[in-house]
Amino acid sequence: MSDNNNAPLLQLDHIGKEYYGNRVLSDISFSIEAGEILGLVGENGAGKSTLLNILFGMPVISSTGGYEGSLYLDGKQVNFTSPTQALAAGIGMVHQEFSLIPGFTATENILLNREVLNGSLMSYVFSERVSTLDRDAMKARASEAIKTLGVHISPDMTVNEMPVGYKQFIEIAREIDRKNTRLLFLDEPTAVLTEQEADILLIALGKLAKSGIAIVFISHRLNEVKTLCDRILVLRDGKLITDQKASGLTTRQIASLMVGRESLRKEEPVEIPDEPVEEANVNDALTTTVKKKKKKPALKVEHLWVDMPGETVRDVSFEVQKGEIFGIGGLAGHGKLGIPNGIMGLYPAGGKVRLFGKKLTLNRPRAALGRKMAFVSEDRRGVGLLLDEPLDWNITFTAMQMQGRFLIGIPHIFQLRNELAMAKETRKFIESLSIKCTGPNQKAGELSGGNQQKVCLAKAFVLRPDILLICEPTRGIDIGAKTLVLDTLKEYNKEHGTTIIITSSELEELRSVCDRVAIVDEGKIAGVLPASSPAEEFGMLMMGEKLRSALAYTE
Amino acid sequence: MIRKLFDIIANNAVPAVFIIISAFAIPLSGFSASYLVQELLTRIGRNSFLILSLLIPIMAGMGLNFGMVLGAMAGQIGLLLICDWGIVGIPGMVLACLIGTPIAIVLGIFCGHILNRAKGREMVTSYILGFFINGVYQMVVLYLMGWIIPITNPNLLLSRGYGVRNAVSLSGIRAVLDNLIPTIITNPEGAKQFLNINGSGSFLLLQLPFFDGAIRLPLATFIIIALFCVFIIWFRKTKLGQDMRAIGQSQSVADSAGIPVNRTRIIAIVISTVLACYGQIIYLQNMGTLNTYNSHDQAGMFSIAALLIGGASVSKATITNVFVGVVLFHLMFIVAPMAGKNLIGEAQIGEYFRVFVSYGIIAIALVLHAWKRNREREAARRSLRGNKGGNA
Amino acid sequence: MFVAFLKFLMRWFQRLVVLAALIALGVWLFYIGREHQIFLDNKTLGDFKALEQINVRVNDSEIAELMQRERDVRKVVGPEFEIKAEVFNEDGEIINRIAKKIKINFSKDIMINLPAFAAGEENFIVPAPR
Amino acid sequence: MIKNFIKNAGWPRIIIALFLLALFITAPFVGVNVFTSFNNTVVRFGMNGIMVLAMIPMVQAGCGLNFGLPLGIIAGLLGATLSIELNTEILAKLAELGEQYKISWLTQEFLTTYREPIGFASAIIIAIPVAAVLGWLYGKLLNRVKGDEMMIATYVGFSSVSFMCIAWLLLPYKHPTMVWGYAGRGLRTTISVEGYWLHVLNDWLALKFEDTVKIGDKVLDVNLAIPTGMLIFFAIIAFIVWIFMRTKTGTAMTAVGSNPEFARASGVNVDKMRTISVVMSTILGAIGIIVYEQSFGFIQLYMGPFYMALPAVASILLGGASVNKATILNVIIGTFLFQGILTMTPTVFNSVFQTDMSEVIRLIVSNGMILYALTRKVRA
Repeated sequence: MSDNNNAPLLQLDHIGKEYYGNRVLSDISFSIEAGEILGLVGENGAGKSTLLNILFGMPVISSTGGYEGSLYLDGKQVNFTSPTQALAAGIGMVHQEFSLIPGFTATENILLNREVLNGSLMSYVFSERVSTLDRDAMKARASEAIKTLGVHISPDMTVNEMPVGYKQFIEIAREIDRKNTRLLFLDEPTAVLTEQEADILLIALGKLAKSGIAIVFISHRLNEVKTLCDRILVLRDGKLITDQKASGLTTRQIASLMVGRESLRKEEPVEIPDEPVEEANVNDALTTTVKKKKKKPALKVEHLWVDMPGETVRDVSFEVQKGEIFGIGGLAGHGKLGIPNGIMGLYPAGGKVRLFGKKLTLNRPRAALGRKMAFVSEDRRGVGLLLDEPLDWNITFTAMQMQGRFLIGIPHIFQLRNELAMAKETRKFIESLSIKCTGPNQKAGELSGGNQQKVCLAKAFVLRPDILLICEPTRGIDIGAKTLVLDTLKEYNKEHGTTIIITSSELEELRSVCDRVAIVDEGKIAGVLPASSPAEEFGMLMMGEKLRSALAYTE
Repeated sequence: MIRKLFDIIANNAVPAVFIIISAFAIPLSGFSASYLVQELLTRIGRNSFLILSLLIPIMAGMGLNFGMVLGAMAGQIGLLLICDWGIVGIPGMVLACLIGTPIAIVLGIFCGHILNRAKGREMVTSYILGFFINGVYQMVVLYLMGWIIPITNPNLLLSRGYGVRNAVSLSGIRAVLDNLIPTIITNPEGAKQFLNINGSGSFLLLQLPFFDGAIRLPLATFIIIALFCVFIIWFRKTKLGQDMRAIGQSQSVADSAGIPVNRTRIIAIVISTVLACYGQIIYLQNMGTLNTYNSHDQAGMFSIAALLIGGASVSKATITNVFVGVVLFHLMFIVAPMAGKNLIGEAQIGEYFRVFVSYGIIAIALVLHAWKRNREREAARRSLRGNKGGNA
Repeated sequence: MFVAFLKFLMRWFQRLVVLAALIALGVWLFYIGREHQIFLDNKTLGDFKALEQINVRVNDSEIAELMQRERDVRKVVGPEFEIKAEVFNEDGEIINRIAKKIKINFSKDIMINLPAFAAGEENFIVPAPR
Repeated sequence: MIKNFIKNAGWPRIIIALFLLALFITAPFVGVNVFTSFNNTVVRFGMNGIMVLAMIPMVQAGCGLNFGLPLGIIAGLLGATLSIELNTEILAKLAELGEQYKISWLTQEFLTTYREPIGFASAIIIAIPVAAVLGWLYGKLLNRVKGDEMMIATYVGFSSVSFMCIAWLLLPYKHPTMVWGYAGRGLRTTISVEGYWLHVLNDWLALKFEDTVKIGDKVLDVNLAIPTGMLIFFAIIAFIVWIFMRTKTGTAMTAVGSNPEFARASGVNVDKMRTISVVMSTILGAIGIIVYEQSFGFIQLYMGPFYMALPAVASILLGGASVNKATILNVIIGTFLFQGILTMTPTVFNSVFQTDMSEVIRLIVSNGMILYALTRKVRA
């Protein structure tokens, strides 16, 4: 009906999405013209990846009930149910994780499953798959695609011999080579590049856009977004906050739009703590900072590095005071999760960690647990729980193995587990944390996410720790459980004086619970701020901007 | 640099050890060179095809196809039927292949589906699958043949009237392929003698000046094997071969690139099973007798052991590995019992030794593979830290 | 859409052709590769009296010398074979020479009644003994 | 409800159980003596139970099905052959000890009366340390090849059996009942344990009935011998395993199998637990084969232990275990079902079809069961 020539390349009309009753996207509308570069920014969990999944037709979406609203390509409504359809329609995507075959050459990777074939009789009888590859033509095409990007990579180089930056270029070259690609999504393409490489990439993207390809550029490096993009969209909590020309925004403004609650205060009854509490927290934070010189810190970390895949910690130093609730925030993939995992000895780590002044042996979970530290992992199903075992096992196992509790018999010679005591302790926690279950004998795998998280907390509380490290306490659980978990932590801290270190992607959550919050950027601490600092400053830290005021607290 | 050297040694350790063992065992056995060469040529012709059938699943990252015995069984059913019908010579062999092919394809598809359900443990699953299908095969051959499947030749049937005998003579197709182009290799002197005795005409004589004695070369079989090698080289260059290599290295990447992973894996197994079927037919035409209930069992184990001895691993195997393997493995096979007898006075020791070596080598290859894979996984994780790491 | 369907149909048609060709090949192999036992029987059959001696050669096989009431067997491969016979009288003189090509097609083993064969009768093929 | 049951038990298991049930129902109608068959099933249960039990520790610790059981069996065979070889020496040594330390009950008379149980016990006592050492090495190996345990276990089993083939020929055994008569050395392929410890467990407290029962117009001879001793021995070993799985170490082992990452994060040494499980499994395999031999009557050397792992693996799976979870109940049910099929199929099929299809059925049932377990998703 509509005039196709005037229709935008891609138009989103009131797109929304719910996962199991959790609203992650609502009412997103915008459009992209050919040759335009659009910057898409937002915190983790703002809904970026869900949006991409919808546009790219990922099966996750259709298997969880589809999405609301409609998509138009060239003015025609489309609904992709598989990535193949999106690809066929000319939408290309470069993911954050490399999707390259290590033993293949650049050429083979660029033309993966789109190889140039020699025709033959065999292919006529059977299928195209029995035609031989035309290696020369493939190489020519690959070289051309690489040349478009303005870099020099030999098409015969195998991927596992390439530096990381090259791999990113190969990924992009693959999308460019697709002749029908008109719209290209780039998810954090510069995260793994050096500054020089990033500059080359930005120039290449600019050239691509001139040739008529529309680009959606997702990055947390706001400077790049600002220099490259024509327009900037900011997503927050599943809503489109702003859609305006890049030239009219400063990076500081973008940062505050991303994280800032200030502008939203009127419609936000949920998690903003009452002013007085915040006030008190500030005071606490200040007094602890003042007292720092006199008291020995509960935990002192110096030059810590951790090899945690996807969450590499490069060089981190900080101190946590006794009785404090300390938050660690930052974007996903920058190493905030690596810190507690490394301290607990779950991943290879190095550097110095002192616990109440005494050195802690790294790389041995037993050592960390033996020093009365407890850990709640972010990977509940992978590390946190025995899904196939009953609740009482889950809750008491660590205490049994580490502290010899819930056992009867002669220590070190013959000890049986005391199932009665285990069940009793478990019942206590089921009651106090109101875990919804049929009893201590229910399998942990059968509980909902929120209740599983409570089990994980119970497991840590049973150990009666001096220091409690918690990763992503509210990830993947519903709002009611969220509040309960956070309140439990606060209470526990108050009652037992336990030092708590919380690592979370949700900055608001950290600010509402913690005394001080450290922000991690690219494996290093960007700064430590009292929880009461303006959200905007945290945002700037996350985006890799150095703040003078924050540095003061870091030392 | 030293690491690289170490890698080269480590990668070729298995063949090297076997060359050393053979170097000691050959003189001990006291066999003549021409005898050994004759035996080796026969065995290369007999076994290479079977071993070559293992290459394609390895390319597709499915490990050693212990399920190749399925193909061997299909081939044996073809052979049993042509035996009953009395089809002889080359037409008999081709017909056996023709009958075996659909059976092998069906079994291959079944095997492929099962393996797709057991990703990550393809080898142990295909191994058990071999046993399972062996049960079905025995049911067919021992109870259904002569009862539901008509078998009339009394030489094939057990005296009770149904079920196939344990040993079936394949006199109709014995060595028909090997002798299709009768070829003798000898020195000029021997050639003269030979011509005097046999007259000229029916034999192709290859003369090698320094050669001692006269040996028969199964030329036609070698030509078939050469054709097969060309097929594999060609196959590697096709789109299908490329897809398999991609899947072999990373299933998830191949999948996201739109390559039909499961289907391609099934195709790999089907090709392997069908080729194993042909391989078994070639093997048995050379042997001349079919051990109805044992031949296929040994086919799998010996082929895999030979391939590994040739320096292949669970994830990488080349045509060279096949031929190096078949030579080294069978050299040991021929020599070991005699060497054992001459050394300790007990031929049985040599027999057991070669069985031990076959199993041991598979065990070691599997261990090395798993070990290497776990180490690589660790190294990959470490490399993520990049060079910015601050462990200084 | 229609073109795609046609292509699909075409492909299946081709596959059917290939399949049919393979089956035909199988039948042909069965035809040319089958081994038959030819029983040679020098016995009285009806009006045809057993011969004193008859020497028979089937294809290139060894000559079978059959006295009265003797029987021998030769193997041949393929659907057709040539049979040459020399009939002797009591004095050992050749009284008759016959050469004939015989087709057996798909049947397995046959028996040739030599007296009938020598007499030039058509019905010399009798069922093979079990 | 029923749907759930089927889902939990799995089709193959139900089909096999129904098949066995059908066999038991048909048996009387085709003239098979059900009592004898049942008795045989019980005897075979006792013979094989401990070897099936050997699967539990490794499955629970996440090392998968122990296809390497032949390694434990070899330790058992060493124990058995050494106990016969050294029989007189052991008895003499015991008598000497009795005199030296004035142990009143350890008299010549006691030794003569209990010659067979002592032989049996010494076989087990010799086998255990051998099994422990082999198991420890085997465990260390399996820790390096996590993820590929089952295939490697299979070939470790095979190569150790074929290695021992050479060893049986070369080891300096002298005892005339065990070595080849003509050569004077090299062990025989089968060695009778008669006169040493044949049926020591079977006959201990055995319940024997002899009677005739009339069913309809048929008269059946009931000739039962329940091997109580062997069943008690199995029960004791099973109890020990059961108790062990309830100790601190056993609990840790189960956790390692259930989720190694969890166990590690709880301060458990994962590799150590796995090694312990492998050692236990190997020791149980060694004891299992000795119990098997005392009932079977022969020690089978050379290629004898080659395929012994498969029936044990199939049994425990048949009993409802999965690749990473197994209980004592799985062992009992599975062994009973599996051995029931093995005893019933030949007799019933022989009577109905006049042919013995048991070998084929055994192949299909056992391997089908393993295949089924392998193709099921282990963890989400």
